[in-house]
Amino acid sequence: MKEIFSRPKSLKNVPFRYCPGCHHGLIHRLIGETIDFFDIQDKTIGVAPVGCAVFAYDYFNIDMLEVAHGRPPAAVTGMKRARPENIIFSYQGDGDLASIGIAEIIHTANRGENITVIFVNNAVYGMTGGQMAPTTLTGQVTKTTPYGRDNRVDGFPLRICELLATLDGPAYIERVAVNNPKNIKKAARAIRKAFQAQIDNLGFSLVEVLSACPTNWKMSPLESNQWIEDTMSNTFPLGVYKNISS
Amino acid sequence: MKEIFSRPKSLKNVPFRYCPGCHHGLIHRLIGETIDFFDIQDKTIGVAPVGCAVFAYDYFNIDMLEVAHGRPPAAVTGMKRARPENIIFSYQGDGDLASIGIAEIIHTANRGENITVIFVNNAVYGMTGGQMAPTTLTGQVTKTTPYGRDNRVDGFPLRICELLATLDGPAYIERVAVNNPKNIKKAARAIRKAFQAQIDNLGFSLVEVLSACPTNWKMSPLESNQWIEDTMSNTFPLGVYKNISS
Amino acid sequence: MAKIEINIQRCKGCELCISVCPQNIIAIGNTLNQQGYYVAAVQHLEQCTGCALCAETCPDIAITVFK
Amino acid sequence: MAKIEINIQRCKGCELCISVCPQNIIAIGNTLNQQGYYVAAVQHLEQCTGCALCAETCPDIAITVFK
Amino acid sequence: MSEKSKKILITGNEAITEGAIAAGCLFYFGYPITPQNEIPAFMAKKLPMIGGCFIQAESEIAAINMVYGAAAAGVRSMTTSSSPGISLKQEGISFLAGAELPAVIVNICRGGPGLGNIAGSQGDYFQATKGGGHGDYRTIVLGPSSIQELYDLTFLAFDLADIYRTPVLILADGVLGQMMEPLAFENGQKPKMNLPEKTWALTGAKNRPPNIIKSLYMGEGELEEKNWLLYQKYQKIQNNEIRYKEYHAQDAELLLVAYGLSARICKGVVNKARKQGIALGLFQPVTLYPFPSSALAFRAGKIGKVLTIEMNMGQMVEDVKLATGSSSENFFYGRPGGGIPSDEEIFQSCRKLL
Amino acid sequence: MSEKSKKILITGNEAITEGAIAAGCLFYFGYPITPQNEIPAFMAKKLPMIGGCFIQAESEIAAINMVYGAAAAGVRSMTTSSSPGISLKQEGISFLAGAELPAVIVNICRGGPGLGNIAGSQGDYFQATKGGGHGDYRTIVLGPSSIQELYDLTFLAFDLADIYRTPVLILADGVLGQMMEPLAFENGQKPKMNLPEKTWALTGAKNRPPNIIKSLYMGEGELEEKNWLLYQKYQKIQNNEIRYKEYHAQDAELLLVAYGLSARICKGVVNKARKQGIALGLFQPVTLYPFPSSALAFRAGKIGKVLTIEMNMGQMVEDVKLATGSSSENFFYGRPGGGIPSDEEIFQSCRKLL
Amino acid sequence: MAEKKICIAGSGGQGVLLLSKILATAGMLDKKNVTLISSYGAEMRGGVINCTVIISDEDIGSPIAKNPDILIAMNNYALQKYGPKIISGGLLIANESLIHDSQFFGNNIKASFLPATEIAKTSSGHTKSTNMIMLGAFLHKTKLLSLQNIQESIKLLLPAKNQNLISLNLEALHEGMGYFKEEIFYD
Amino acid sequence: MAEKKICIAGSGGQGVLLLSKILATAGMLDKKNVTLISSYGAEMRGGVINCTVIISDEDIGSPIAKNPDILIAMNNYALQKYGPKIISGGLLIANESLIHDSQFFGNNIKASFLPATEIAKTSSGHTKSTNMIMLGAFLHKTKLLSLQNIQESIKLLLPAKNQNLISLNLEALHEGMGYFKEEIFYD
Ligand SMILES: Cc1ncc(C[n+]2csc(CCOP(=O)(O)OP(=O)(O)O)c2C)c(N)n1
Ligand SMILES: Cc1ncc(C[n+]2csc(CCOP(=O)(O)OP(=O)(O)O)c2C)c(N)n1
Ligand code: SF4
Ligand code: SF4
Ligand code: SF4
Ligand code: SF4
Ligand code: SF4
Ligand code: SF4
Ligand SMILES: [Mg+2]
Ligand SMILES: [Mg+2]
Repeated sequence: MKEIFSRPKSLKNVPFRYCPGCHHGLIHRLIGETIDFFDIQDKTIGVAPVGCAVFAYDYFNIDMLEVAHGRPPAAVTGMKRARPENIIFSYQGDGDLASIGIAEIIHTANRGENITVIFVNNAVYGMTGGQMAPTTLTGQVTKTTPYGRDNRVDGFPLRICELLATLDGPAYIERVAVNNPKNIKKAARAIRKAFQAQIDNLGFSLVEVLSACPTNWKMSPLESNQWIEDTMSNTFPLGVYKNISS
Repeated sequence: MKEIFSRPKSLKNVPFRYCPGCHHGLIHRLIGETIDFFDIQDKTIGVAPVGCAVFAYDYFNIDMLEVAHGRPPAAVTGMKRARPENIIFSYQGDGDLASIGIAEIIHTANRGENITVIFVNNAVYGMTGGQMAPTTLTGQVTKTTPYGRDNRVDGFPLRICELLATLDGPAYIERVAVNNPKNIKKAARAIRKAFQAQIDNLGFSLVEVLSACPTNWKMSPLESNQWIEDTMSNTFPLGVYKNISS
Repeated sequence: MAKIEINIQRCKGCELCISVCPQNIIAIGNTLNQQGYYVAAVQHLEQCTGCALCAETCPDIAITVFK
Repeated sequence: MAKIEINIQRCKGCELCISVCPQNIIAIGNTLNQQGYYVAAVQHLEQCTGCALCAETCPDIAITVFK
Repeated sequence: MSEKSKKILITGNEAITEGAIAAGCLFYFGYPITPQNEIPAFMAKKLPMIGGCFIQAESEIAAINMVYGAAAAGVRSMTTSSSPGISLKQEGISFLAGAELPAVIVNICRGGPGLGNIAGSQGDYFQATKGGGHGDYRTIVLGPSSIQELYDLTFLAFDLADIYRTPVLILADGVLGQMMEPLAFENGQKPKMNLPEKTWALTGAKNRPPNIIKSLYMGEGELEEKNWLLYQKYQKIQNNEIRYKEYHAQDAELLLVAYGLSARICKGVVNKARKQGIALGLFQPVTLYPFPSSALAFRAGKIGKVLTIEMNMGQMVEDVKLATGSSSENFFYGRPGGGIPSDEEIFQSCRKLL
Repeated sequence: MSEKSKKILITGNEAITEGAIAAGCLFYFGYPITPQNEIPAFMAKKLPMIGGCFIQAESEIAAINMVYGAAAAGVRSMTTSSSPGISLKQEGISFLAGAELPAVIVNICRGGPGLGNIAGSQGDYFQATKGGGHGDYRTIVLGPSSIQELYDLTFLAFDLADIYRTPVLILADGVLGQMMEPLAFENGQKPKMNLPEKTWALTGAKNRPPNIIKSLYMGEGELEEKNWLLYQKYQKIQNNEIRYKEYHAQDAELLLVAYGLSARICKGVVNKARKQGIALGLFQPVTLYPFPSSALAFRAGKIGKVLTIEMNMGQMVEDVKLATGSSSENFFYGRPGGGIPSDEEIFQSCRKLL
Repeated sequence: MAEKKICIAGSGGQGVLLLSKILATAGMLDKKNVTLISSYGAEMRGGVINCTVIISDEDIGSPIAKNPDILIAMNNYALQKYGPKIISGGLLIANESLIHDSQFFGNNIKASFLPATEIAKTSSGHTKSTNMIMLGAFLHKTKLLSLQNIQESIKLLLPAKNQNLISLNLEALHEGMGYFKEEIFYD
Repeated sequence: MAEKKICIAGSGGQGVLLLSKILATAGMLDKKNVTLISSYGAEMRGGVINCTVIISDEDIGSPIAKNPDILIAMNNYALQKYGPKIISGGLLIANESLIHDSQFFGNNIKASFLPATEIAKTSSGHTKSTNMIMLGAFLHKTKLLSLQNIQESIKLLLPAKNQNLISLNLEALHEGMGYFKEEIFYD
């Protein structure tokens, strides 16, 4: 018998320190598989800010940079301009990318920087204990929206793919989920396409992944996956938002 | 004979320190006329950051706040929450609003803050001597794009109205120009509608004004007006981008 | 029946009023103001219709219109 | 002809694999691992088709599939 | 029951919110960061219920500028954060100081530099007291060392901010923010100081000439003049607002100098030492700016030997040296990066000097 | 002609770009702000022509983080700004220090606080030398006083940054940035110091284990250990990198202490005084961190009377006092808010003390 | 009363914080000085949580205790990690139900093991009140706090509307107090 | 040579900066120490621009001069603003063409007025080379710098490809040097 499914070699063989049912680990794996697929482990550089995935450097078996909250797009820009021959991706949460780091992502996307962003939207600040994120759904209860997110006071759920798709810089933008096997396969393809865009020097690529945070959603992992299916993906429709190569 | 056209009383009777043909003064006047029209001089508060209009407090005959570069939307948010009965507007350049302050404008718009933003797009950093702005046109020569703006290196012209119109928070968004009498009339109407939206408590309103900077464009005032007509408004089409009351 | 007044200390000689006057009666004259600009002046005030286009176009609010 | 192996020290008992297995052969057992989780276990390994859905769904890469 | 209910067990972070609300602060703008997340969480719950407003800002920069706007409108307003977030607020704090706007900023300091960790630390003393922002400005800096002080000094901070039209910083740390201790509420019920009216506030220019709030002074000599006015204000603050505590200091043979968490640890050490007949004393600056230089110089001069204890690599010790000059021998014991010195460590350091 | 062409008349801002490019800095990220706009303008022109890269970042924060990324990739990189913009970079500088990344940051200081004005000022001394960012870190700070020094010290800054894996700040001011003076280029042609290879850089983990660059240390005691390692590095910098200049100091009766623009003004004052038979001397710190404490203490101790001159309300004077202790009488003359002290003013201040 | 430093450790969901708060509140009601500090980490779940409660007649200096006088260990990991830190002459109260490895330490510790999880399960049908069982045992062993104020604290800290929960917890408290197991004396 | 502080003032577009750079460059080529600093403001246009050039055999301290030894005033505003600052015993060279108000100052100043704009217009057809006329007058009056290096500087600072422009400017320089007007001595 042959191993037909096992850990990609671009991930270190260590356990993830995520909660049960958290999708961060799954998304890491899809990225690891992509790096393996393109055989670019020795030239890929990963960049992660704070957020539950702040320890990404412990998991990815590649060169890794930790960056201040919200600033990966800027750091990746500096790095990619210095080393255009490397493949560089950032891995950012919704608090990171859509709140404090919205300026950096917009301008980096608008410059069409030839980089890849994996954007993990779990509708909440995971690491800091479950505060509202820009992507928190209307009515959703979080630590800082104890009475449910009220659009007029707390703002509306921010749709990043739709926003960035209005720009001329991006080459590839897709929103995916990893809440069931079918979606996981689509997500894997999306991540691959995003890396392909960078390899082909087409410019900025971003994949938004709807991701479960059972802990802060106060749901079981199964309920979380169902909630993504039934509720979250209504506010954040899955699909390709930009693809200049098509 | 009666005075049928004269300085609005919401402007102080002092000369503008702008270059000949600069539209800042004209835009000030339209705002002053709007304040007069609604008779809200005693409850309007203006907020301006740095930029050529940094001395706005010398011109507007109302309470005025000067704010750090890019941050008026945040300051106005704090102010409006504290004093919802006042009418508050910010006056921001393209460097201010679209570059360093893009995070603040997006989130303020997304919260649907009941405020009005007058966004002066002159495709350049006027005050600091003519560097590239996010709205600088492709190929345009500035101090920091000495060989002309190259999209792949310097990014694409950023279209703020289009970007903000993807959000749920804004009530009214329009792009206007003041390069000829017809456009000036439309601009006056747009600014009035934007203030009306705030008075009616509909939420965030923004008017983008294409504005001449003859000095840094290295054109005469007349050439500048023509360039807005022929060139700039191709990249930045005039029109209403959002109007929830219609 | 109509007239305009140009505040020559406010005028910066940008010529924008000139370009919009339907009567074509404004021009830059020989007067240098304190700011150092050659300022606009009306040539044939009697032809002014009081349309106020000049005033609305003037970035420096240098023109007052009477009717 | 096919089998899976669950690394019980990696498993967090999230039950996601259970929910996707077409053969319905995985369940949470009585084993508590060092992390303090009751971990998943295959009940009828012989029925495994090696479809790998479980492994692909596992957020902790706790499952290896052989075929 | 009513007697008892005057004391409640509360975290430091919560005590700050209680102090702020008692002081009439209805406008809070913040951004999540450990170890101060309880503050925005409590504020989000409470403010809407009492007619106030909580906003989770998009960033620390937005938060400080929301405070700037609210302060300009004449209301009491506050933001809180922890070290990296406070760094991001430095431009805003400099603007508040320049525009002379009252505001309260809390730093629940954690280990640095960079991302560091989330443990308690005093690594931001320099930033707080010397001005991490640009230009010649000062902020009042208060260094509470107990839950009661967190409450009381937060309350006080709003009054000081209003009186001097200046931003006031509260510099605490992750341990003080997270720990619980009984809080006696009645202390907070004191009436507000007799405060000047905010005639400068932006409220709409009704029946008065327009107000302008700004920090730009381009005319020749204007900014210099403005700076000297600020300087006079800071002198006044130095003359009127110095606060410190002494504990067994009079007859001490070695004077410990510490603030905040390290001060309370030192207090424990003093107690322990006294029981063993060792004459330790403690000098605890409560205002870190203005620094109680004269009082410290006086005490240190008498004792002749000073040991500064900080949870950093040596920052306040510079102020201690500047205060004492060569009138006392100066020593330092510190632990950076979230290391919390234990009683025993400090006690050992003291013994070596005796 | 060739002899002559070695000297060119150049602004301070331009000299910085020349020094940086001579040092092999090909990656510049900046954001416009007066009075340093010539730097991005020159860089935008030059870098694309020599295979480098200029980006006008969307903000000062983006710029410092671009530098962070480029530095992590192992290339020489720089950003420049002026006071408010430098405040915005404080988090980034703390991260550079924490991640031990080499980078050069230039502050062409202007009047503050807040928006202030665009005149030359030394109001950011505290921010630069005590660490405006959070946590226990230091940056090397160089204080040039002439166009030649702006060039030379920029060049040096890149070497120091690489040797110590640390951010290096150049603290100049609006006047130095805008003024022109002849620059002798040959001084820049010295070979680079013997630098360690950047084996830590992120270049793709080819034939080596992956590199990680970070500033987070969550494990118990990890961050403290990291801080002590940083501390050792700072000690090494203090031991090896102190630079200062003395001018007629040996036989002086009154020692002026000043850096940057105020140092060169003082030099003029010393010349003037000497002509009148008045024995003034000048001590000029070139490294503001590490501060030349011992050398100053030595000189001040001999002379007994020190007058510190700054373009602020008194910042470096604290370091002077800390250095000299009570071995000399300390005086201060300063002008904040962009006021530039004239020869005469300083001379009058000196006379009062003699 | 001399200063007593109590460390309460267990995993998330075991009610470590509530137990600690009850101790501290009762101390406060007993008119003692008290402090409570809980560990907080970057990692969300699964980690061990520990609280330190200090109770004293005097002002309390550091709220942190390197070496507690008393350890309440809710599970094995807690025991392994914090057991060795108990001071010589100190006291250990451990939840035997979740301890499978108690042969580690150490000098002069009075140790009381009780199968708190099982007791909770038997008496209330579920394991949620394990912490109250432990609290009862602690109270019995130390007599450090008045029963009255412990009960008062429980009432203060649990939602007043849920009387059911309160009485359930009070029962568990007494169950724990009543449980007796011989003491093992390590040295 | 003792230190000479020269203030050059005029309005935007009058070539104040170029004139100043030529002075400073010539000083450098003459192996003197030189500094040049120009005013810079937040306002874009219309304001008065002034440069200070210091030329000295010794090291130069402050590049800023409160009171210049020499003022080159390109227009009325410049004269009004900076004239009163000239040191006693100092020198003024003023563009008479744009001065309509010269009855202001002051103590012991040697003043030379020349209608530089008109001279420029007459000789070259336009007013652009007014600054070179003024430079010529300065050179003639002060003899502070070598003609050779002034010429060299003009060549260095103007775009080499535009030979026409260079010769035009050189001509204007000589025109200015040749112009003579009696000196007025204020005191
Ligand atoms: C400047 C700064 N502000 C705030 C924080 C605190 N912080 C850490 S992670 C985080 C956000 C986490 O949310 P997200 O990016 O959505 O990631 P997740 O944990 O949900 O995966 C915040 C606010 C910080 N480290 N730095
Ligand atoms: C934090 C900060 N960064 C930079 C500056 C310098 N600055 C002043 S105005 C300005 C931009 C001006 O451009 P814009 O907003 O388009 O206004 P305009 O002058 O074109 O009307 C900049 C970058 C500053 N004052 N503060
Ligand atoms: S808190 Fe949420 S995002 Fe973070 S590890 Fe747990 S489940 Fe994942
Ligand atoms: S520089 Fe441009 S924007 Fe500024 S005042 Fe002049 S014309 Fe107007
Ligand atoms: S009012 Fe009309 S007609 Fe009269 S001058 Fe103005 S534009 Fe011409
Ligand atoms: S538009 Fe106004 S400023 Fe321009 S020329 Fe006419 S009057 Fe003068
Ligand atoms: S491989 Fe397929 S059949 Fe086998 S256990 Fe996994 S999901 Fe079930
Ligand atoms: S999906 Fe993985 S972690 Fe979850 S229960 Fe199955 S094997 Fe365990
Ligand atoms: Mg998130
Ligand atoms: Mg602009």
